[in-house]
Amino acid sequence: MDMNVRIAGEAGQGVQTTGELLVGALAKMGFHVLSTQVYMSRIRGGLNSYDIRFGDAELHSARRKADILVALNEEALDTLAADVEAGGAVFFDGKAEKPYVGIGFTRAAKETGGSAVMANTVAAGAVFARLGYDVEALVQYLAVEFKKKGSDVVEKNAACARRGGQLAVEAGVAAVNAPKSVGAPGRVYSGTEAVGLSAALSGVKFVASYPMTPSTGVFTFLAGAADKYGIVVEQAEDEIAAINMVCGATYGGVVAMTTTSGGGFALMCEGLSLAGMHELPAFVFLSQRPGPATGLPTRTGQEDLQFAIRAGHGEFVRAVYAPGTIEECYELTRLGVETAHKYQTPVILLADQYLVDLRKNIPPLDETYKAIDRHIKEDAGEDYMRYAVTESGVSPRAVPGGSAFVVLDSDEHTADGHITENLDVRVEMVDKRLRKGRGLIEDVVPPARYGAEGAGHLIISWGSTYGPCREAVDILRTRGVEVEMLHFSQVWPINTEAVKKAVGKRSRVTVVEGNATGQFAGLLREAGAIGECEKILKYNGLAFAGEEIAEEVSK
Amino acid sequence: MDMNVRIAGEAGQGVQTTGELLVGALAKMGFHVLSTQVYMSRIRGGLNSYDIRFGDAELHSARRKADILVALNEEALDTLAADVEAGGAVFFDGKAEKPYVGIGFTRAAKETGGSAVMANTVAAGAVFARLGYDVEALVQYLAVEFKKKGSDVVEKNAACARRGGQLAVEAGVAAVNAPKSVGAPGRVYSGTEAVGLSAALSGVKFVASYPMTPSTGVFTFLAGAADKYGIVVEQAEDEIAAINMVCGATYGGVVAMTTTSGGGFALMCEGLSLAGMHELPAFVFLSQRPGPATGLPTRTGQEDLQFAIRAGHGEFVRAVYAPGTIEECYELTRLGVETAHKYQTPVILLADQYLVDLRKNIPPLDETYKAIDRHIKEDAGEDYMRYAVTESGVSPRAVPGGSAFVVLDSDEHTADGHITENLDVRVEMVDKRLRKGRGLIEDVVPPARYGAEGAGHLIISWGSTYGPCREAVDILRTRGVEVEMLHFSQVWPINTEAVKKAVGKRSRVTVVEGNATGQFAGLLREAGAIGECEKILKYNGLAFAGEEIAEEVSK
Amino acid sequence: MNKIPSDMDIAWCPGCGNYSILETFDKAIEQTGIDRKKLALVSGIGQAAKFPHYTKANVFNGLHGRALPAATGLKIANHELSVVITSGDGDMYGEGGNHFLHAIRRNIGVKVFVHDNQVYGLTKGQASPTSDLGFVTKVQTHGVVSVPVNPLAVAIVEDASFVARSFAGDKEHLLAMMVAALENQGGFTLLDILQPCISFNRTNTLKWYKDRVKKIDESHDPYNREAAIAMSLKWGDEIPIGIIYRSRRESFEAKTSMLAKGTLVSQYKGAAV
Amino acid sequence: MNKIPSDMDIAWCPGCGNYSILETFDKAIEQTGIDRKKLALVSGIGQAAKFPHYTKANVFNGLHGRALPAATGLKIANHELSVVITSGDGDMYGEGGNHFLHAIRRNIGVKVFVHDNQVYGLTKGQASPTSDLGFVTKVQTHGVVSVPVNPLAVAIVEDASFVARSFAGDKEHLLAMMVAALENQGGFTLLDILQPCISFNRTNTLKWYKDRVKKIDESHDPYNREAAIAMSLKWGDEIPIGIIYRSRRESFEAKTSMLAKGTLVSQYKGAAV
Ligand SMILES: Cc1ncc(C[n+]2csc(CCOP(=O)(O)OP(=O)(O)O)c2C)c(N)n1
Ligand SMILES: Cc1ncc(C[n+]2csc(CCOP(=O)(O)OP(=O)(O)O)c2C)c(N)n1
Ligand code: SF4
Ligand code: SF4
Ligand SMILES: [Mg+2]
Ligand SMILES: [Mg+2]
Repeated sequence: MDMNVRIAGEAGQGVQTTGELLVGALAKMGFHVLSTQVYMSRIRGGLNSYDIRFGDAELHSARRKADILVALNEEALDTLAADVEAGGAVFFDGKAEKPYVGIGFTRAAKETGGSAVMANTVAAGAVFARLGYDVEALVQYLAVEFKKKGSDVVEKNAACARRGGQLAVEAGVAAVNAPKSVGAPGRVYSGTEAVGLSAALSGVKFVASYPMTPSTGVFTFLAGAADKYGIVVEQAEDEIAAINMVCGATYGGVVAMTTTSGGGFALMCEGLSLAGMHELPAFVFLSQRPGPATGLPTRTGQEDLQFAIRAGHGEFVRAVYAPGTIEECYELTRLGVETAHKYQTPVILLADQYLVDLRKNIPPLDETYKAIDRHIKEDAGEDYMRYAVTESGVSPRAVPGGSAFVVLDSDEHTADGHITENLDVRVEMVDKRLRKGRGLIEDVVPPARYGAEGAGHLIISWGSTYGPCREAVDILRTRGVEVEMLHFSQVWPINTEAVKKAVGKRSRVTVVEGNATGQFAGLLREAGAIGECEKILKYNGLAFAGEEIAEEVSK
Repeated sequence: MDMNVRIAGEAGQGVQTTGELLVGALAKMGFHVLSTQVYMSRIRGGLNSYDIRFGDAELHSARRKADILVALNEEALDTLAADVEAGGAVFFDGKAEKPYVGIGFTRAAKETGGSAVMANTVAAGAVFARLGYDVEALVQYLAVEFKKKGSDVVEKNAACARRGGQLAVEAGVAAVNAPKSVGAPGRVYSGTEAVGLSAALSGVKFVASYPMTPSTGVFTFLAGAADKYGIVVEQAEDEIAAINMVCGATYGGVVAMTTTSGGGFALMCEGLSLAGMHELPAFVFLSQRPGPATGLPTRTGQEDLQFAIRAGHGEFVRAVYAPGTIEECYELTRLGVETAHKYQTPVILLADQYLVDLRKNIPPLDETYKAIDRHIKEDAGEDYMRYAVTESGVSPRAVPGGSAFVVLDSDEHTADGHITENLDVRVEMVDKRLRKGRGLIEDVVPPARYGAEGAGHLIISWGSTYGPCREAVDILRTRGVEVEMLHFSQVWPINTEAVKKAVGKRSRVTVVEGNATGQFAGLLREAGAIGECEKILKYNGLAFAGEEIAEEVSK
Repeated sequence: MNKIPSDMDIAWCPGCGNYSILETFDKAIEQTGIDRKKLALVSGIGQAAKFPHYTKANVFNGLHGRALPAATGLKIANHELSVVITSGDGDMYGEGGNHFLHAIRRNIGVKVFVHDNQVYGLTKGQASPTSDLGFVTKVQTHGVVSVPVNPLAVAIVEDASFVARSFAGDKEHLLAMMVAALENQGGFTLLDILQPCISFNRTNTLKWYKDRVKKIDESHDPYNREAAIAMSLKWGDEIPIGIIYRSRRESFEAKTSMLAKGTLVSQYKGAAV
Repeated sequence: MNKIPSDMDIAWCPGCGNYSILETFDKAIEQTGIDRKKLALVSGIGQAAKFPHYTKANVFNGLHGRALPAATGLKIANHELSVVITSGDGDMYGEGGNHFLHAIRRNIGVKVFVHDNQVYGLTKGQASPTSDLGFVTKVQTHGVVSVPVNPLAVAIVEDASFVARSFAGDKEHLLAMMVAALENQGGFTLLDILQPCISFNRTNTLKWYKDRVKKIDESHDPYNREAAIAMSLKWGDEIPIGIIYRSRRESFEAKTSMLAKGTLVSQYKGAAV
């Protein structure tokens, strides 16, 4: 069983802090926890919400309704009270009419802890009362969490937590039948942290970015990790500078990356094409939000898939990965950086707001630093040819500063890197560059399957729709509907034969995507990997919930 | 019958001047003329060539070999003499060994006309001798052409032309059996001129561009036409500025455009997305050259098709036209500007170096100025809503300065144009914008057919491969091979049903494209319009010749 | 008419310096008598760039950093419009830096109001091009090492038509500067407005600015370029506010012959060419 | 070793000012003793940007306007390399203007040699950001109306480490300037080189420049910012050449703690973190 707690209020009211507190405490207590965030593009005001879903089995998706709503202001109450499950509880920071439970979190915090910022601790205490969990478990968590801030802070928070529980009881809140702890893994990561950590561990030593939601988190993570891992983090004047700095740094031999979102990525197209021509391992973390243009800056979507795949003028190869889980964020970041270096070509890691803000407890990630193989040839010597024509299309890579002269040209060039207008060489070089596509296809991460093997109905997910689709498969199974699911965590190139085989013969194929035009379905069709198919599309800026997909499928 | 005269030499030696002189004179004399250019990315030196093909029937493509080669320097002689038809003539500016005809064009020009720049007139005279045409026809043409420069220039040129003819005869050049004049239309246009003229006549009043080969010609044409047509032509600081200026100007109510090539277009992606969100009729002339990155700056290719179609983050509708002839350059420029305004969305006109530099005599184009319908609602009034939701998706358009407040936002917005985070409105607006796609599909220019109707083998061309494919169809027919051809002058969106119908059942489908990956074939497949197909691809920077395609098809 | 749409919820933090700029702007429009139907507010993206939604005017809220080229296109299309840009320090001097450099050369007649809070507000507190040396953020964890851009000095050496600085904390001064900027007919008009950001700039606070701003002495001749440059280089204990520079150049619109017979957009109305 | 690859055909017009720059550059490398294996030439696109192909060095010939960010990335990756940019006036001050503005703030230790011919050479003669007022081209048919950018003045107000001007027609002076620029250790180093373009600039010819360039007097103190600005504003009948400005700022590399233990790229060699 699982429950869903929703904290909602204005930006600046501590929605996120309260959410993270509960996630941390519940994870520590051994529940499986998964949290998601929805917020507006503003620093104060508006309406944000934070869902903490937790239970006794692993969770893969958010739920639409909450079992407990903590409304930090009236707007939250008015807007979200309707989305509470029948029999659920609604806590309101202030006076509230029945059936809502009015608890003065802020007031209690001021009275008990001496400061309004502890209102979230009071709220957490109240939630614990509703769940029937011992508030002392929360107090213990707080003690560890606030240890660095000193015993005064710890004690005041403890008092606030206890006071919250007490107030809830006084208000007549009865404990419900809540999940039992199962000793689930205690380490919580967000998508952002998994990407950032993996990048640092893989040997990324230079990051150049221009801030843009929802990619800034990874940028900031790496800035925070810079001293530990020896990373130079530079805020570029614009995205064009960022991608060109990355090109320059990779030329210099360093593993380098940039982080951006749609509008910033649009500005990087020319630089991406340069990396294609120069054969540089530029790594781009592209975190999607709904467009076009500025769109919905803090919401989620999967609208930039086909753009990411075609971005840049002229023809060159690339790989595009799209993680669906925290674990995949971690694994594919490293794999992406590796692939970029193995094939000396740009690689894009495609995430979205939902995924970067997703938090979940999983077995601790390996934090061993191990720089990827940069495939650098030392002592390349005087006769070195940067673009030596090879069977694989990959030429031995040297970097400047050693014994070789390393010459790159954005014009068509001869094997030694110098500009040419010899049109036979042109063809040879195009063929060489595109030949790398063969290896890239061989290396494609095969789609992962889940559910009823060989079922007549196949659901296809990519990137962050993995979790919701997987939950949908489980929900459907409980209803006796057997479907199989195929998840793509690499969306380009497409290994047509592999997909055809995995798809096989089905009576029904449904592609689930966070966009309005069915972009991945289009790609699979172009590749000849699937024929006609159904699509479940969502483009209102929110992520799918598993239930929602199950419903759509059953229609 | 037709002949092919090739002028070749260094940049700066007058290759182009000589070519244009011959094109002009031969067209004036009533031949069908088609000329093409191949040149390097440099101002002086290197090896450029100019082909003048002419005959007694309309021509659609260049030929690979020349009947007459005029080599202005040794490199031209060494490199290109092998590409002369058996029995053809080779003129060389200087002393040359048999079988080459050495004629000192430059020396003769200095002696006869007093200046080396008239060497091209001498060369033209020599070519006329070879063709057995009366050099006085050339002299007459020169008289008209140089009238403005005064009688001295006219006379000196006349003397040079005559001297050229005389020298050729003295060198033992015998006249060959050359085409007879058929009174072909006397007006020569380049692709550049046809686009530029059409833009000016359609009411383009603002052009903002950053120079980039091979798009600069249209920019320069419009600058030259600015006074006549009342156009403000501004050289932007970069391509980002150019597209955003165009957005601003169209907001102001003016028909505006920008001209660019791949790298510059890459920088415009974000602005294109803005035009999609703002619903502005931004018109982009995108003239392709081979990539990636700087690639081959002065050569031709069709590598940016899929990029043009997907460029920009988020989802929005657009139309992409790809003219195949001078006439289509003229017609589709107007249609493109019209479509942009009818649907209030960005439109791209996709050309390439081959097409913009192509010159041909055709019946004179209508030069009547007639601004397109900008679909502007006057007196929209205080209650005006820029993004009123309509059935067609197109909202009534007002411009600032009148009775309405016109509000555009790059964020998601309500009908009045103001920023919103209402997610229901979001969906409504996405649907509204994408609904315009229906009308765009209905309006798609149907593919043109040519050749044997219903033949088992279908050849598909798009954009500038039209001419070569058409000639290939004719060549194959003379060999008894019947094929049909389908030409796409609009490449996006794809009207799947119409294409399916036009394609019908065929035993063989061949798509001909100037790129290495078969991009248009991919698009047709994605749309489900065709299944498996063959591809004839070329990506060495040169255009196809008709013969070449015929050969490939026959393989 | 000059009220914000009633259902428009202002997204700025309570206490943000942008509110006084908004209030003063509405006063300046009243004072100059500019017809709001002929007023076009152009902005990029950022907190300052949301400004146009909160007053009544024609609005082009475009891309981050790209207000200037959009405004340039608009001004060329219809130079009878008053085109005012509301931008942030990141928007105008960071992402938009190249347009800033070249719009001044062009001397296009747009008014550029930069809400300069020395920080990226909307994206939560990274350094901006005007952040002071040593300013610590989550990205600049060891403090800013790049010297701040000096937009006023750059504008002066590029010979902008009008260059001034004001402060959101002194509404009277701000009003005077806005009115002078709006009334300037000479071309590119820059008004850099020091604007406290209470959420992300805890260094350059209202008090910090208050303690430092100093109205430029009447004796300063804004047509004196040397003096203007010297004035623009001052920053720190004393920050001059007022009109720093004026130039007598002609605007782009005035120099463009095509616009002599009327606005470009009006040229569709008459006979065909 | 310092010869151009024998099969490399120089694409410049005979008589182009770029030839003397190339020749002098090779001398400057000799004179400074810079190891060519540790020399990286970074360029964008344009005539000047073809330069790296004509000498012997590591080469990153990137995108039009983007030499600076690429060079910045490279310098950060390996600050032991001498990173020299060869760029054109369009490349550096037009398309690349924003990077110019911000690389100076950053004070990244790259040498920027701008072959300033006041025109777009490679694309056949359009105006560049440094074209003089009134310069007529096929695009600027009525002559340039935007005032030229003053890159030196901008660099000085932004406090660049080293700002100088030289002239392709005075090889001795050019050599001295190149050597001084190459030897400057302080950070961002700008050398603007007046370069006649015989094909597209018939106004600012070799003679035109010769008649106007004037070596800066020894008495000029490049550390005096005011004097430097005044000097940088001179243009017309007299064009000063020489070292105009120097600053004592520390370079980006020097200020970046991560680079204190050696180059970034060398940090893969040692033990894992
Ligand atoms: C191309 C692009 N890059 C980045 C962003 C993200 N972004 C939005 S506003 C902003 C900076 C805002 O700073 P500033 O212009 O100083 O405005 P403020 O919020 O401080 O008023 C950034 C980086 C974007 N919207 N578009
Ligand atoms: C993004 C992009 N835009 C435009 C071009 C075309 N282009 C190449 S060089 C150049 C200008 C060259 O001028 P400058 O930098 O002054 O160099 P010069 O040729 O005069 O030495 C332009 C516009 C390009 N290659 N890429
Ligand atoms: S973040 Fe700063 S600039 Fe933005 S609204 Fe809040 S106080 Fe104002
Ligand atoms: S066009 Fe000008 S700059 Fe370019 S090579 Fe020729 S003379 Fe030199
Ligand atoms: Mg700011
Ligand atoms: Mg130049």
